Amino acid sequence: MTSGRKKLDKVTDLASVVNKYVTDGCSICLGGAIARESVAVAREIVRQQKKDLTLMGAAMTSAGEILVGAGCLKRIEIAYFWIGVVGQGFNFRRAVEQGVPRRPKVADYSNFSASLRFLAGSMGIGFMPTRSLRHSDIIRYNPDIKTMADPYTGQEVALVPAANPEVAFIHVQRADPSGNAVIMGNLWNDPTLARAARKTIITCEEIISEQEIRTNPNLTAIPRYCVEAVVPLPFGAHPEPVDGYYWMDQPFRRDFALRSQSREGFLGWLQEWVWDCADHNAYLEKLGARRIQALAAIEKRFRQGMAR
Amino acid sequence: MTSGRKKLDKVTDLASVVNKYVTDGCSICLGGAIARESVAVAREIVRQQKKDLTLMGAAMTSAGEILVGAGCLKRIEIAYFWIGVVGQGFNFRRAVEQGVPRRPKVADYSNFSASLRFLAGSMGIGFMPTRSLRHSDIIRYNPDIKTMADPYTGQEVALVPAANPEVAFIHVQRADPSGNAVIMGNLWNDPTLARAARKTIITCEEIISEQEIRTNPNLTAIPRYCVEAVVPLPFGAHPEPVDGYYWMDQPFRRDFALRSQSREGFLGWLQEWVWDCADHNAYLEKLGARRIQALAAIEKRFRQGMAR
Amino acid sequence: MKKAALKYNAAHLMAARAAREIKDGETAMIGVGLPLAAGIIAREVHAPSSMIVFEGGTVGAKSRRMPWSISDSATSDFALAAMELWRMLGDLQAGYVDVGVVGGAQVDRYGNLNSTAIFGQGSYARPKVRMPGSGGANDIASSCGRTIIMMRLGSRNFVSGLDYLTSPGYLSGGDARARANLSGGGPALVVTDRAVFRFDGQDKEMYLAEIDDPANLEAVRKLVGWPLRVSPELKKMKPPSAKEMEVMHRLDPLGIVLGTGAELELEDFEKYLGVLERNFPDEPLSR
Amino acid sequence: MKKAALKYNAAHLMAARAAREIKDGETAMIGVGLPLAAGIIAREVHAPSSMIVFEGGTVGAKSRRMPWSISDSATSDFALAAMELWRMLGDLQAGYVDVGVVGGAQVDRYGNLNSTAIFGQGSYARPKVRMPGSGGANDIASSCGRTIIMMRLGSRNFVSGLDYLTSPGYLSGGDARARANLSGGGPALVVTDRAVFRFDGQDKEMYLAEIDDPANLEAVRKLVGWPLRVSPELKKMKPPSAKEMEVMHRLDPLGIVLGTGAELELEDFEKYLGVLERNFPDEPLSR
Repeated sequence: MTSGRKKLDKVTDLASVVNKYVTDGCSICLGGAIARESVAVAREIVRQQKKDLTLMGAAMTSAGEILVGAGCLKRIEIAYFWIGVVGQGFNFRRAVEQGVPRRPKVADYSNFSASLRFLAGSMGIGFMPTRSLRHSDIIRYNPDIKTMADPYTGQEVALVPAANPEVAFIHVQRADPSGNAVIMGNLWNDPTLARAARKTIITCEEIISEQEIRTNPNLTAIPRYCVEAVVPLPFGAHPEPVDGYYWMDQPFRRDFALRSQSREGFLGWLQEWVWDCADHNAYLEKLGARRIQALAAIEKRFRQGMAR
Repeated sequence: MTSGRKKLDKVTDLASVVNKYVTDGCSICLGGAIARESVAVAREIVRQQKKDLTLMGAAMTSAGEILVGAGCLKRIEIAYFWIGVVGQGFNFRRAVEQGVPRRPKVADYSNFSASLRFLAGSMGIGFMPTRSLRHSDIIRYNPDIKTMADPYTGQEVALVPAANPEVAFIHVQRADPSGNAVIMGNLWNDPTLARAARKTIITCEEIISEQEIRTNPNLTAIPRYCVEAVVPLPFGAHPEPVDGYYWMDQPFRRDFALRSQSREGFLGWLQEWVWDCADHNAYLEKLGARRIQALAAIEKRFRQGMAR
Repeated sequence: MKKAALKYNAAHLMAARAAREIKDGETAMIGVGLPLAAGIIAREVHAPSSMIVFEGGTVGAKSRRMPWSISDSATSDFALAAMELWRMLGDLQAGYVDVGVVGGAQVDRYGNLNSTAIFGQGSYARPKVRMPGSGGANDIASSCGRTIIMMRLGSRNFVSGLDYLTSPGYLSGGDARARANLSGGGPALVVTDRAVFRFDGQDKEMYLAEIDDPANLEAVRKLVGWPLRVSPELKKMKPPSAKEMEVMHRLDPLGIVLGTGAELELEDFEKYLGVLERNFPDEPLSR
Repeated sequence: MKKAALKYNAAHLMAARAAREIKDGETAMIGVGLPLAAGIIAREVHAPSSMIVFEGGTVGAKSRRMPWSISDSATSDFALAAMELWRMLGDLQAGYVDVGVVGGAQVDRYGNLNSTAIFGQGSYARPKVRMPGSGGANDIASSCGRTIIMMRLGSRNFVSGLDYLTSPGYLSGGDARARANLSGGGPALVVTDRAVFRFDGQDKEMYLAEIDDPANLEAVRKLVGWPLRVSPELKKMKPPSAKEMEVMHRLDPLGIVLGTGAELELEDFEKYLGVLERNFPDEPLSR
């Protein structure tokens, strides 16, 4: 934990944080999954050609598919990896089944046990017990899962090791410049991830003032002392949704799923939406203002009457 | 967990829930400490002359002093027991030092490790590891604390057993009739206590509608499926404060502390504020409308500009 | 089918059948797709105070749109609570969730499930087909009060041996699960598009309890990869009621989940928007 | 004291001295009373971007009133965040808290503390004096980046052996703490009303580093229950500055914490209200 945590103004940009904090061979985790999934971050990691990363998490959809398809991942420690509804995780399948473009080592967990790894990591302890996992092949094929007798009851429990990834990217609705972050709706394990990672980067739809944060401290999901940098990144989860901000772009997801059925199709998609877009702004321009505004408008319409 | 959890209207009254759920010899925990401390519940437990209770918690002030002074407690598993600022925990001292009116067995923990017991209990596992406790006499005198080598790092950690008290009383600002509860400001471990207890009773300053709960799901600290009953109990924490609702009554606390310096003084206080008050309403009447309104007004003045 | 109005497909049949297993007042942990349809039908038709919770951590949403995942905005629309994933699954492990729905690509005679990998000639590390993995399925199967297994009855998915056991059912049968320190009760039944299976009270082996048409008995036997026991009181699966069908049509206007085929409209963004707007019901569905 | 305006008591001296140990940008976990006064002075005088967190789970409050406990409403007034106690202390164990303040009724030469019980002729189960217990002190002493010990220098509280070790300092000295798998660094110094002590870099024994008046050296030696080492560069404790005194007067108008004696006004409810209202500052103090 460096002095970055101690600054009051941590605002910077996406290319800089990916360049600075994601090093070849490091471990990362991405906040959200469907809700607030860090898809723009995944595209930037690909754009900067980061290599040999270990991805830790519970579930991942678009962001994971982009990273595994682009060959950035050496290892995946996760419970669920797929696109869902509009199609399968074809890049994940190709990587694991055929080693194309490379075969990452996969360590399977369940959603709960994968989450407990971050809970342990967030508290600076080495492991956490659970009643899940024991009676399955998850434990058989994952040597990092151990068992022990609960010393109080004598009953067997499984243990999972703490996860402390080197970097976490967490996309939120709102944050102040020092990193106090508000998450609306689906939280996933993000308050816990923010604490478990060695460096936590907040990307956000909007920067708000510290004053606004102070009006309701119970809404702050992540306090500034765990945060290294803050990046304004509107529509940073597209085509996934952000509760209260924009709805899923299913046609975009479906196009991704259809094209990624073949390796060539996915490479074409990658050319079009990653390599040919210099940055996130270029990506949004390509999507078009009409499209992103419509996704925001439909979300607002469905959420009318809820706190914002 | 009985069908009480499954009802949609769980609203009842204080005397009924204490009568129904607190049985002689059972284990209880009380939410809050200073903030939202369940002081009215403690008075009612005394009024109904419940005996041989085990009190589990992290910290306790007025509510604990009343219970221990009235002789209701057989065992105390806690990290901190005192009045603070205006005086010592004279009833606690008399009980432990002199056995007056009886000597409860005390199991000491630290705030963190006491909290982890409820976290374990809330998740249905038997224990939780911590780096605290090992290098102290807390572990020496508390046989329920064990140690083990972390199987991943080899380093020694302490283990604390899960706490699953038979009843939890949690005083909150707002709840709907099915038990969805909003806590503002200081949370203590109350969302965790609510899950760890076999039966959880919510007492609240105000009943609000389910509709209002739905406007911001991120503010719900306790979901209805852990709640057995809901009791409207305005000023249920007096003389302790409730964030956003009323401020501490320091003169009342000081009077309590001064009088409880002697056993006779405390018994006089008990007569005046417990035995001579038929119920919580009688207690509030004795306090007087002027006093409770002033405590509410001063709190609102200090919180002007915050969400309510 | 007595009336032409009650035209239904396999998805409708499964969702409606599973829905009837959810009781009033229950808290149900449910994934998206058919299980969610089942949960919503239960709430709207016969179990008004049942409540759906999602692994993503939201409780009792009341949305005007169909969730397409366990964590999209529709799962938090007017929800009663939103918590972290570990907390929700901790609540599951602690026993607060009465019923859950799980599935998989393979099931064995004791209700154990595989949603991780089909090995084929390969192995776990290099499988023929890699699937998404457990997600919350192992946790739900381990800790939920009881589970409903939902899956199509295909030619190779009711198997005598799983390639990979992702989610525990009754393990090796008999009292194996009872001895296993799992807080959940295990699978109550298996709902498929052609039949419903239950588990013997003693040895916990799956048996045929309901069938779409008794004439199909031999066909069903052939699909199952072990000698199938049949209940002496074999029943006919009850088709979806008009009320159940009405709820399904209302909740999935795009037909994405229930396969009524609005796929074309997903191709084009403007058509997608149009469908969302046309199907914006005035009254929110309760979840 | 150069000016009459700078009249201060022992509490003021301790709070101001401890404050100077808190650095800009640091996150400080602080109890109420003198430690809190120290934290607020730091923030207002020399460390504007330091931030106070309370065990109760609130972060960076900005209140117009003085908190009287670690969890009253003043600790959440305009706070930046509010979380559960276990989470806040989990953050502590994970290393997010740079500095903490602890105290006790007894301290030994290695900075180990007792805030649980004075045994006298009795025992842990039947002590002469039972105190509140650890609260968060054991956790802060175990895991905080470094700690500041604050306590009065009395005739019997700097002892050669503790009755009960509540909160670990350097344990038995030397590398005992380094070998103990404690994430926190241990005590940096001990601030009392008459002197400041630090710890030897090698054997970790406490030594006298600052004193209120060098003429009191023998008196201080007599109060300490072991042969006290004295720094060859013994300094004089710096009294509170005008700015520090101004902050203290502003934050504790009732004198409850700093002992300037408004006790009488607490007796009567109307007077209590009056004092609160009179001392309601227009500008909130930053925490």
